Amino acid sequence: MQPLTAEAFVRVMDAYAQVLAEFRDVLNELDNRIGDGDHGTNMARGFSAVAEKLKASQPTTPAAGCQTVAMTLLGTVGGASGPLYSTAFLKLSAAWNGRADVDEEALRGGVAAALEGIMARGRAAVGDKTMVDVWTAVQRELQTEQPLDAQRAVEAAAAAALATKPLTARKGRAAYLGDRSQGTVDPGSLSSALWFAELFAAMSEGVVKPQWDLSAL
Amino acid sequence: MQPLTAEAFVRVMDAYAQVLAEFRDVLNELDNRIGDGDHGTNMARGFSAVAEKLKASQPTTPAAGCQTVAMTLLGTVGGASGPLYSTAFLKLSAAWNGRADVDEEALRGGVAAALEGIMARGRAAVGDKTMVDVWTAVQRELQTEQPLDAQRAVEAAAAAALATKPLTARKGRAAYLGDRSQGTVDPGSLSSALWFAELFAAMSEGVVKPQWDLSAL
Amino acid sequence: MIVSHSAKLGEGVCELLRQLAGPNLHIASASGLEDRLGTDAIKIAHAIQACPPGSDVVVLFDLGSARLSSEMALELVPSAWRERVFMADAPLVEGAVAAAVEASIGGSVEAVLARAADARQLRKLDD
Amino acid sequence: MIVSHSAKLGEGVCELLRQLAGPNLHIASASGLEDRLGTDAIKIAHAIQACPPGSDVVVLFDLGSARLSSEMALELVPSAWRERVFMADAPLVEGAVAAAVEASIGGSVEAVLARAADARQLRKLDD
Ligand SMILES: Nc1ncnc2c1ncn2[C@@H]1O[C@H](COP(=O)(O)OP(=O)(O)O)[C@@H](O)[C@H]1O
Ligand SMILES: Nc1ncnc2c1ncn2[C@@H]1O[C@H](COP(=O)(O)OP(=O)(O)O)[C@@H](O)[C@H]1O
Ligand SMILES: [Mg+2]
Ligand SMILES: [Mg+2]
Ligand SMILES: [Mg+2]
Ligand SMILES: [Mg+2]
Repeated sequence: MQPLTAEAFVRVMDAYAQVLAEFRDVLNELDNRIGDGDHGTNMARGFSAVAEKLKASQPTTPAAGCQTVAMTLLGTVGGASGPLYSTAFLKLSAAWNGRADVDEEALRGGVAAALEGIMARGRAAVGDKTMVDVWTAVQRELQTEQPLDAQRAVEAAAAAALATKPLTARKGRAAYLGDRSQGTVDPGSLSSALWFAELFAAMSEGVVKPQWDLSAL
Repeated sequence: MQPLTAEAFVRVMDAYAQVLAEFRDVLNELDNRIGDGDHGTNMARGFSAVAEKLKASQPTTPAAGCQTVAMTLLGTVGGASGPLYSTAFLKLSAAWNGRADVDEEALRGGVAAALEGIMARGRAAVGDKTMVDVWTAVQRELQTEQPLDAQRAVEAAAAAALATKPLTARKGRAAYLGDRSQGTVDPGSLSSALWFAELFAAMSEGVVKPQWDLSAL
Repeated sequence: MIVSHSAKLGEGVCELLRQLAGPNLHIASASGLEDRLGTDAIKIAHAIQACPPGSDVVVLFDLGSARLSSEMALELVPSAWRERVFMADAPLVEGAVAAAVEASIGGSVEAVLARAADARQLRKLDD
Repeated sequence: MIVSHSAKLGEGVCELLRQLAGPNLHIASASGLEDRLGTDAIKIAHAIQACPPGSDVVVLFDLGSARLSSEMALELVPSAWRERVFMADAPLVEGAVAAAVEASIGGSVEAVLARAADARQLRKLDD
């Protein structure tokens, strides 16, 4: 693992914005099946604004960058994912405050704080078929594997996203469907897994990002 | 009592439309205190449209005139009073079907049917501080006084309207206020009393219409 | 079918519902008067008869006088229509969302009405 | 304060409330996004701070994600404001109407919240 500098953080967010543009329709379609069909649009809008803001503001620390991400998402995402990701990045910002870069130790603290923030904001537990499932999987990798195997972490995130498919949603709009929410991957879990793939790829050379079989989502 | 012809019916409705224009602000103010402040506007709009429609259509029987009133009110009043007065006039129309004019006997049947219709539509009972209180008072006069004393009937209607002042509203928007609805005359009761004054004045010469002490409403 | 005193409110509920209901549901508003707040039984009757023929219609309304206008409207439509119209005993927005979700997954009109009524039990801050 | 995903819905509720609340109540909507449905914590925070200084603010919202945005907004406003903002556990339209009536007759914020919550018990077709 190589520490994440402010510049690398900006590159991660830029790459993520591009991934979201590519996955916009996939995320919308998943959300269409179990929600209101806007998760792809929400995320693509939010993170393209984030990428622009970061390019314009050139943060000098990852913490400053996270702060910009958090505030930008609030006015641009619009769905539940807006305050949730915003809270996550606020917590990352607080955890990384004062650091020039983010090492494995800082990442561990940051992800734990962000997960706690997401759970406090959305009141979801692991297994409720939300992004909490993916953040929890990554947090477990960070807790149990020291030093972390970035490739394993990326795969754990992807697996956790896929594992939401058979679950019944208990939070968010998909919960309206009850059992009918089974059989579709949670869109917010997929968008979270996509972010972790970019993050770990930037912190560890040679990480292979997951190939998503769209027909299996 | 002289039977009400179709022409006299049209004149009653025309006079009533003028009275409502005069009382519009008074009715709005009463409704403002215990509702949403629109009863005067609702009634003035509805019955000015009625007066025009009747002038244009020149009904040949009171029943036909009532049918026109009922249909016109639906699209023009907008408040609870719309379907309520509309129902009343539909019932009058049914009760008077086939008649060239309305005598005391027909009036008795018509008012009873209209009151029943208002109560079925609005599910209010007497004493709930609604127009039902006024229609009930007139219906009682028609049942107990045979032949009817038109002056007494007009005064009974006015008294019933004033008697709503101390009551607690149990139907309509004023019911939201609970006990706070006490101390204001129910606007729909006043508009009903105003109509009966016009009706009985047309059916009986020499009827003196009530003088309303606005400060006592 | 959304019946509100406010045309904006009715349209707003419809746009919320359309986002989650998909294209197979007919969602319409019969709300407001031309120039002010209120409900209009004739407008409601027309809106009911503009629903796809043979479909069941679930009506959600805001305030009591909207109920009076809706019930009046039922007397204005042919009885073949009337028999297919059901008033939901539910909060307007929350009931409509629950109803639209159930209808969009093919629920029966009974199930749709039940989901709408369940929205009364909904606690929004209980956790 | 009305927080809805739809700007139209939020504005519609406000026009309904203004008709029955009289001029002494500050009624506002922080609803919708510029170009689509959604809620915006920053917009909500601004709307809260645009309320008359020193007043109590009662927030009614439509769906769960509007709650998340509202709670996020509370973290963005100064604590002197935050302490005066109360989320109602109530159906949006019915709760707002009941709350506005109570507030317009001078009810305390506790009474306003209680009336809003009572709207959950409201049966619309029980008689
Ligand atoms: N209460 C919650 N806690 C955690 N995550 C949630 C919650 N509600 C929704 N989510 C996540 O947000 C995603 C939906 O986001 P999005 O579609 O953008 O918002 P909305 O549901 O408001 O339209 C879900 O897939 C889920 O992962
Ligand atoms: N359920 C009801 N039964 C009988 N009369 C009613 C009922 N609801 C309201 N009213 C009458 O209607 C009047 C209010 O009419 P209006 O202000 O035009 O309608 P809204 O209350 O919808 O604004 C009340 O004063 C009352 O007399
Ligand atoms: Mg969504
Ligand atoms: Mg959404
Ligand atoms: Mg009124
Ligand atoms: Mg009104």
